[in-house]
Order: sequence, then structure tokens, then C-alpha cells
Amino acid sequence: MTPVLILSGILFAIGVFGVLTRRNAITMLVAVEIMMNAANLNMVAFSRLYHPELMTGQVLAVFGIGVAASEAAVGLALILTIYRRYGSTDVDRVDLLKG
Amino acid sequence: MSTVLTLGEGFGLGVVAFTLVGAITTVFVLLERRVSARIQMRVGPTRTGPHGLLQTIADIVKLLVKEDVRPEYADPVAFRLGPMLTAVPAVLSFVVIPFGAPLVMRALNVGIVYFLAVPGMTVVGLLLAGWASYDNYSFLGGLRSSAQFISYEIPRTLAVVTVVMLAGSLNTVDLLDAQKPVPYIVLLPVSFVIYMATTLAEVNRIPFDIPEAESELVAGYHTEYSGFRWSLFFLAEYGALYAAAAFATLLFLGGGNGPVLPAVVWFVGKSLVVVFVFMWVRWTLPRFRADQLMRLAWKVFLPASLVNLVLAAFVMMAVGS
Amino acid sequence: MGGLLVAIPLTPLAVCAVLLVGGAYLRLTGAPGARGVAADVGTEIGPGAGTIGDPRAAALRVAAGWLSVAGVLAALVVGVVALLAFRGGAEVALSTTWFRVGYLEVPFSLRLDGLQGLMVIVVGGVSVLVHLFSVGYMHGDRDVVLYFAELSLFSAAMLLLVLADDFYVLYLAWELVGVSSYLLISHYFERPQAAAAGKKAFLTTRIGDVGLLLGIFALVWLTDSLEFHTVFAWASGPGLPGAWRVAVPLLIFMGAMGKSAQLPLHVWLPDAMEGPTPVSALIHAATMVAAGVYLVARTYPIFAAAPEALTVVGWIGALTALMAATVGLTQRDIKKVLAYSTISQLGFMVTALGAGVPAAAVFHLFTHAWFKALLFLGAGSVIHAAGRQVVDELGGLGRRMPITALTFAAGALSLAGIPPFAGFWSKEEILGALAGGHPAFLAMLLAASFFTAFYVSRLFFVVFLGPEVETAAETETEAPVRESRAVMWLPLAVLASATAAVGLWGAGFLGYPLQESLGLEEGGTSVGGPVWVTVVAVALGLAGISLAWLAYARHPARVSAAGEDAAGSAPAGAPARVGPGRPAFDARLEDSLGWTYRLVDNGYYLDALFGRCLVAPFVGVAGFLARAIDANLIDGIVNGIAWLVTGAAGGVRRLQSGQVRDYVAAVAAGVFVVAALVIEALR
Amino acid sequence: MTASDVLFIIFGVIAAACALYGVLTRYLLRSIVALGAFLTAVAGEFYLLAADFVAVVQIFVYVGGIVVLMLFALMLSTSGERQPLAGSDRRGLGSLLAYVLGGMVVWATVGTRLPVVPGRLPASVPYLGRALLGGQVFAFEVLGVILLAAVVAALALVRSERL
Repeated sequence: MTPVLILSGILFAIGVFGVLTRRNAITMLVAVEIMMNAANLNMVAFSRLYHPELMTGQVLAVFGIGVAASEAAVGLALILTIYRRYGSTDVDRVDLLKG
Repeated sequence: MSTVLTLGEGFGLGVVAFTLVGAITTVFVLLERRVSARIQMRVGPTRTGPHGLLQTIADIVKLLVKEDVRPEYADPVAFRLGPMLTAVPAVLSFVVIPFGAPLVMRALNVGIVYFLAVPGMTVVGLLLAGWASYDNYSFLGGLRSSAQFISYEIPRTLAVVTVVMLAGSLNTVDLLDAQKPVPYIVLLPVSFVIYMATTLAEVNRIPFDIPEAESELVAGYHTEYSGFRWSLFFLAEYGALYAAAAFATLLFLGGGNGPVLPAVVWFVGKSLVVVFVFMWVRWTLPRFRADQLMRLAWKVFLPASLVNLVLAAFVMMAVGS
Repeated sequence: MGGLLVAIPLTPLAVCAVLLVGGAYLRLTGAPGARGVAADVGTEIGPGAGTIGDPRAAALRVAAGWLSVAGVLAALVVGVVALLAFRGGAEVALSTTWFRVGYLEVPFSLRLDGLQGLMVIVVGGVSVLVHLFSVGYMHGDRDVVLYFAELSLFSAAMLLLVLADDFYVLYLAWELVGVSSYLLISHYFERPQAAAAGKKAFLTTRIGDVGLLLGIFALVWLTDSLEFHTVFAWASGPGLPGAWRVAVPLLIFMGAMGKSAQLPLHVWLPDAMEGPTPVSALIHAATMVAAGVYLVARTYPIFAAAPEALTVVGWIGALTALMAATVGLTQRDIKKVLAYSTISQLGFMVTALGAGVPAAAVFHLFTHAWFKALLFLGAGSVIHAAGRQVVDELGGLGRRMPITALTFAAGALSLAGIPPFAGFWSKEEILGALAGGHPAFLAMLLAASFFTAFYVSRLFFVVFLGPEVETAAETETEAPVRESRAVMWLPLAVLASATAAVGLWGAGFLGYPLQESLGLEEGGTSVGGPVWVTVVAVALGLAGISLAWLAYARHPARVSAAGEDAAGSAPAGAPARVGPGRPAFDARLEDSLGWTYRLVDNGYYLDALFGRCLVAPFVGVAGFLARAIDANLIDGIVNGIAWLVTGAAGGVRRLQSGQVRDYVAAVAAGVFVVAALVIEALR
Repeated sequence: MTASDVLFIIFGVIAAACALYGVLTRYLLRSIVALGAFLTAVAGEFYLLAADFVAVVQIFVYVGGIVVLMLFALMLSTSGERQPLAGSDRRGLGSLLAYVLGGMVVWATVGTRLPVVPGRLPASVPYLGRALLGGQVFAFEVLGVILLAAVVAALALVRSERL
């Protein structure tokens, strides 16, 4: 089971790297999705280890996917709104707290 | 040793599926030409080979030797990826289709969801192809196809959910046993109608073919393609068409169940009838407008499938107790 | 067999859904002339507009009525089939798990035995006739599709209510019935009184519903189950806490008081007459208001275990019966008379429940449903034809509308308790039971019987006999008042025959064939009763009729508003006619009785009392809270906090660069610290 | 080395490579396509971990839904920008934090003794269904509410003024 957890750690680190370094909102969203998948992978892995018949980890992974869907919908709507206002999806240009 | 065998088996099955799709496309293109000719009171291809049987082979040869043209401004990576991503899901769909009780590549426990999920990847390919071509018609076609796919996926899934509720399993092979006395088309006629109509939309066929409507968009997302890449789109279209027909057979028509003849014969026979219905519809009905298409999905099919689902649940509860 | 029961409420519900979807579809597709759910094709657009209504809308409007008749009829047929199966010895019940949330398991149980079968016949039968009558009555109404959808919803809910075998289903149906009643009372929602009446009905019955809900909560807490048989076992079992034994039935009875319009929660029922008349017949006379009586009868084991609660029930019933009967004497609106009559008759049933004879109460419920529906539909027929519903403007309609008059007479005789009509048998059952041990109740109900006979005869004599009064409809349209269409008088005829016949079915001297066949318990004491009670009751009924005849039929004069005898302007040759005005006897009675008359006429000022003592203080307190507390105190606190935050934020805002990646970096650093701590702690 | 081990390594390498390419490439479109490939590879890992339903849902929702949505949004927002993104990305701090976090997780994992994996379960779907509609039903319903709220929020955000 250890290789799965190591893989998920690596993927999570890649996601963190992406979120921290990229300036484009869409790429940041991509990186966030990578992080969420790393977390899901962990949950599914642990679901096999502890009480596999309760499926808690898999249920959490399904919930995670569902939440990711709503997150992506709202995130992309935000990105579209930002694009309409600023003509770009570069988050460094978006630095006003007031609209 | 067993490792190599298992991996080799998987690889072999992939080759089989791909070959199957190629063969199906070859046959169906000819079939479609003959059916359309009959409907339009023509004769269709007759010259190449006996009764024109070799016409498609000739076409394939022509397509394969044609030059592969790529527009100058097209995105090179996406332009190549598009057709591939379109064709691969069509091939993958065949993994779970049980042609006969043992004749199934993998009897997945989640086969039905798998079948609903995998064609979803097609849209990625279409969007990429449309966008990469750097051409307004292609771009519009790609956008339209994804909007249409997402819209029709919901009622389609809801229609399939009624089948799953009735069968109590997501395994495609279990469905065959569940339909032993009566096929589900008798029990769930509304689901069947919704499934057939939305499936037509999913595989972009008339009357739902606005992504490639030739009178508006030239040829939609594959306007800029030619030769081998173009034939990949063809492969995807007919592969998906047969997969959808096979799935309709499996979900509603009892799959390979039937007396006397072997299951494979029944299955292929039934699915060919469904394919014929699809072709019949294509050459009979006119095309929907883009806005009509969306309204149909959200205001007719979605409520209808929801009501159907709730009613089916209630009836099952009442009968089951 | 049990699965069949689901079909009973489901068929009208399906019709309701079809009508709603159909109406919504037409509106969405913008069918011309489909205003509202569906619009009246002819009158709304008008001949000059140049548009013709959408044929689909017109077709839906026509289909709506017949569709809902068919839906209820199918439900009734299924109910009869199920009842026959029950009589054949089968157990017609359905018990399944509705849903399971965590540890809570909610059952879905339906059952059809004798009592429920009787109710299904009453509800289904009256529903069919009322739906049929509505086809004629609501013809040309703007929202006719919506009307039939609501009426079907009501029928479905009511059928579910009577079939319920656990408190979850019962309460679900109970509230559905309340909602559809609210919708139907406010059907003419553009009329302020109708909207207000609906609101009043909903809120008043809600007071009772809260009691019922509390009772259900108590039962869940006490028994861990809401299936009727478990609850009944608990109620009859030993070792139950004394206070709850009395409190639970009283709480449940509160629900019954609201729905069945018992003192002091009866005030909504007269106002509910703002709804269309068929609705009054179905909901506010025959079925829904009887739901309270049914509820008590259904859960009778709980009541039987608490004699104290039964006493309360009996007193409330008797008081209601007497009070409402006196108010009925003075009302000038036909439907108001019938409304108070309904309250009074419900009081009879509740008294019977309190006296320990639920079988008699249910039997009276059964007969009352038929003859009261008949009376209301007769009134509807009059209102539909004459366009007026105040007795001042009605008179001598008997010659014009013979069928309506005859059937109305049958209903009136039944209500007055004259043999052999249905009301006689059931009322005598109740009175006979009371004779053994409840003299106070007996006296009150006998007095109420006398008043009942008087007011219903008054109504009949004034409206159908005597000289014709020039009605507004006639003067406006020049069209004479005529008998209603067959689709309207047919239900009247059916109901009249039922009224004449159904009483015998449960008559005591025939050995209770109805109760016997349905296996209803006789439920207690001295059924049949001494002969003198019967004689006195019939004599009082006849006396009431005779007095009314003397007062109204022999002197059919009218007094106009100015106080003079109203004179008609009949053309020569036609029968004598008079102008609109109060019946002369009413005016004389008011003169001689003075404030007593006005007290009764205004329903003992209970409405005003509640308005002053409950509604006004409530509104006042709410207004005070809104103005003083909310506007100053709460808003002050909120604004103060906001001001504080603004001030504080002025200092901290320099930390906010607005750069998303700075924030993300901060979050990541925080994650790093927390993760390090966690790993360190776990080592 | 069994077949699933081989497949695990293949999928793992694909996933890591695609994730890395996805966050490094300067072409937005390629980044999203790489995400799609990454998600498919992770779905493969799910399948190997006896979570076939999660795997299919991953394909259904992520690849069929979210990736398509992202492509859609990309095409609606930056259809003109086909050139690689210009400008500096702040690599320094980001790389540092990522290395530290990843290293920490890997180090902690390697240092932990995990219990032995029990045998493969016959079918995950019935158990998962029971869990979703049994003990976890409240969370399941809340998820439905969250999705509804997200739909409403997305609509409210992108609704153009003229509507």
C-alpha cells in the first residue's frame, strides 16, 4: 500500500507547486483538481486498509468528486466573470477586493 | 509468466475491439448507403464488386492513401489528438458489451455506468478537433457538440437508472438474466423512448446533428480534416452508433436472450434492427435548430425522464411489496 | 392485494399531475389564450380582439373535468374491489418501509378494513358526484384546469388520509388535505375575501394541527413507533403514565377540532364558503371536515383508555352542536346557513364520540356526507342559476327549478331527522345512545335538533316557495332562471336517492346490516335507545318544520331595506312577484329580540372576540418587535459591530495585497506547519 | 510482480507525468488535456484499488464533465490566445514549499508501518450503495444541496446583464 501513498504524496506536491507558481486562473484550477485527486487516491487506498466493507473512504472519494464538480462549476463561472471584466484570466491582474 | 499472459490478453482484447470497430464501420457505411438509397428511391452503389459490396473497401483504400492536410494555423498537438480521442472511447465501449453469455471482454461490476461514462470522453476529442482547426465552422461545431452532449447525457442517464433500479445490478451480464422472461422494453417503454432519442443526440445523428450540420457549418468539427484522420471520425461515429444500439439491445431488448438460435445471433440480430431504426430516422426526419435542440433536452426530456423515474420508483415500490 | 391500495390515492394524484403539467406546458409554449394555467377562450379575449384561443387550451379545459371525474371514479372502483376482497376475508393492507435515514425507519402503511372501506365509499362516491357537478358548475371559469387539478389533489389526499395505517402517512395526508382546502377556498384569489378566508382557514386549522403534531411527537417518544397497532397496544396496555394517557388523546383531538370545526376553532368554516360551491360540498361538508371525526374514530383505542378525555370531547361536541344550530337560524346567506349546519352536525358526531359510541358517530358521518353534499350542491345549483346566494334576493324558485327543489327537500328532511331519510337513522342512533347516561348531552342535542329542523325548513320555504323574487341575474340578462344542466342535476338526483336509501342500510331495527357487514364494533352502550327518545326527536323535528312553515311559508312577505313591504314590478299575467327584501318573520324576530338576535346573528361575536383578543395583540406585539426591538436594538447591535469591524479593518487591510498567489502561499505555509505538528504528534 | 503491479506502475507514471506537464506547460489547452489524461490514469489506479465504482464515476464526472467544462470555459474566455502564456511565474517559493510538503508526506509514509491489505472484496458496488444511502445518507443529501447551490451560483455569476 505504501507505493500508492507515495504516489499520492507526489501528486499532491505537484498540485501545490502548480497552484503556487502559475498565474493563470485556469491552470490554477487544473492544479487544484490534481490536489483533490491525490487526496481521493489516499482515501480510496485507506478504504482498502481499514474496514473495507464500510466503504467510508470510497464514499468520501465519491463525495470529493461531487464537490469537485461544483467547485469547478463555480470556479469556471468566476473565471468567466473575471475574463469579462479584465479581458484576461491572469490572477495577478485581479487585485481589487471591491468589484 | 501469468503477468505477461494477463497483460497480453488485455492487449489482444484491445486489438480485437479495434478490429471489430473497423469491420463494423466498413459494413455500416455500405448499409447506410443502401438504406438511404432505398428510402430516397435510389439504388445506391452497385458497380464496385458484386452488388456494390466492395464499395466501402475502395473508399477505405482511397482515404488511407490521401494526403493528410493540416491547416497552417492549426494547433499541431490538438489537431492530432482530436480524432484519436474521438475514436478511442467508441472502441472502449465494446469492453462491457455481452454478445453472448460468455462472449464479453470484461463483465465489470459497474458495466452500465462504465458504458455511460466512457462515451463522455468523445466530447473532449470533438472539442479539441473543433478548436484546433482554427476555423469558425469547426469551432462552432465543437462547442455545439459539447453543449448537446452534456444536455442529453442527463435524461439518458436517468432513463438508464430506471433499468438499473429494476435489475438491481450494474453488471451488464446480470441484465441478461434479469430480462429472462420479459425484456424491459415491455416494462419500461418510456425509458426506452427517452434512451433512443437521447442516444441519437449523443452520437450526433439526424435529427440531432447540428454539430456537423452541413447546411450551416459545412461539416462542423471535421471540416478541416481529410484522409486518415477524417476516417477516424467516421470510425468513431459508426463505432459509437453500434455500441449504442448494442446497449439498447442489452438494456431493453433482452440482449442475447431468445429461443433456438445461439445468443450471439440473437444479439447481433436485435442490435442490427436498432441500427436500422437509427438509419431510418436519419433519412426520414429533418434537423432540429440549435435552440430547439436545447429546449427539447431541458424542457421535454429532462422533466419527462424525471417523472418517469419517480413513477417507476413508486410502481416498483408498490409492486415489490 | 395491499399494493392495490396505493392505486386508490394515486389515480387522482396522477390526474392532478397531468393537469398541472398540461397547463404549465400550454403556458410555457405561449398558447394564445392560455393566460393563467389556462384561460377562458371566449370571454377573456373578447370578440373584438381578433385572436382565437388556442384549440389545445380549449381542449384541455374541456378534458380537465372529465379526466378528473374518471380519476376519482377509478379510485372508487378500486376501493370497492378492495372492500369486496376485505369482506371476502382477505387482509387488505400494505406495510413497507418508506425510507430509512440512519437509524430512523419511516414506515408507509395503508390498510383497508370496515371503517376505512366506509370512508373510501363516502369520499370516493361524493367526490365522483362533486367532480361531475363541477363540470357544469365551473364551466367557463378562467382557471378551470387549475381547479380540477386542485380538486383531484384533494381527493387523492383525502383517500390517502382514510387509508393511512400509521401516523406518518396520516399526518402527511392531513397536511395535504389542509393545503388543497386552502387552495380551493382561495380559488377566486383575486377576491380579497376569498384570499383572506383561505388564509384564515389555513391558520385556524393549523392551531389544531400543532396539537396533533405534538401528540404524534409524544407518541414517538412514548412508543418508538407510529404504526397504529403498536400505538393502540401501548394505549390499552398497562403501566402507562397517567398524565400522558389523557394528554395524548386531547392533543390528537386538537387536530380534530381544527379540521372538524369544533368550538372554538370553528370560525374558519363559515368564511370558507368563499370557495366555489362544489368545493364547499365536498370539502367543507362531506369529507374533509369529517376527517377530524374519522381521526378520533380511527384512533379510538387511545381515547377509550382515557375517560377524562372523552368527557372533554363530549362537551365540546355538544356545545358546538347547540351553538351552531342557533346561529344557523339567523344567517341570510344560503351557504352560511349550511356551513353552520355542518358545524352543528359535526358537533353531533363529536358528542357521540365523547359518549363512547364511535360506531354511531361514524354512521352519522356516513349519512351526513350524502345529505349535506346534496344540500350544498342544491345550493350550488340555485346560485349557478340565479347568480345570487342571499335569501333576500331569492324566492319561489321551486316552479323554475323543480328537480333542484325536490332534491333539496329530500336533503332538508334528512337533516331535520324525519324518517325514512338517512339523517333520521343516524341521529336517532346517537340520541338513543345518549339516553343511557348522558342526560345533559341529550338535552342539548335535542334542542339543537329542533333548531336544525327550523332553520333548514326556513331556507327551503324562503328560497323555493312563495312568490318569485326578481333576481339580479334575471334583471341583468333578461334570461329567466332555469333548471341546471343534466351534468349538474344528475349528481343531485343520485345524492337524493342515496339520502333516501343509505339510512336503512345501517338502521337499527334491520339489525345494522352496514355495521355488521363491515365489522364495525358497536362500541358500547344501549344501542337503539328507548322508544321515547325517537318519538321526542321526530316530534321536535316536525315541530320545527311546522313553525317554520307558519313563520315563512304562510306569510311569504318581504321587507325591503327601507322597512316597507317590497313590491314587485311583475308584468301582467305572470305569477305574482316581489322585489328583493328580508323575509318578514326575520325582521320581526330581530325587532322583538333585539340584542339577543344580533348576538346570535354574529355567531356570538366569537370572530370579533378572537380578532380583538388574539389577532390584534399578536399583530401588535409583532409590530412592536419589528419597530422597536428590531429596528433599534438588533440593527443597532449589527451596525455597531459593522462599525467596529470597519475601524479595525482600516488597520489590518495593509496585509491584503489582493494577489491570489500570496494568499495561496500563506495557506500552503499553514498546511505545512499543521502537517508537521500532526506528524510529530503521531510519532 | 503481478499484472496489477505492472499496471499500477504504468498508471502511476502516466499520472505523475501528466500532472507535471499540466502544471508546467505554457499552453492552456495542453494543460487541460494533460489533466484529462491524468484523471484517466488516476481512474485506472482506483480500479486497481478495488474501487471500480469510484473509477467509473471519476471518468463520468471528471473527464466527461469537468474537463469538458474547462475546455468550454477556455474556449469562451481566451479563444484568441493561442500563443503560449508569457510572463514570469514565481517558481522559487512555490518549488520550495512543494518540495518540503511532498518530501514530508513521503517521509512520513515510508516511516509508517501499515497493516496488511485484506483480500479483495467480491464487489464494491452493493457495499458502496448501502453506505451512501445508509449511514452516510445525510452527507449524501447535503452534497445534493451543495451541487444545487453551485449551479445557482454559477448561473448567477455568468448571467449577462442584458438578460
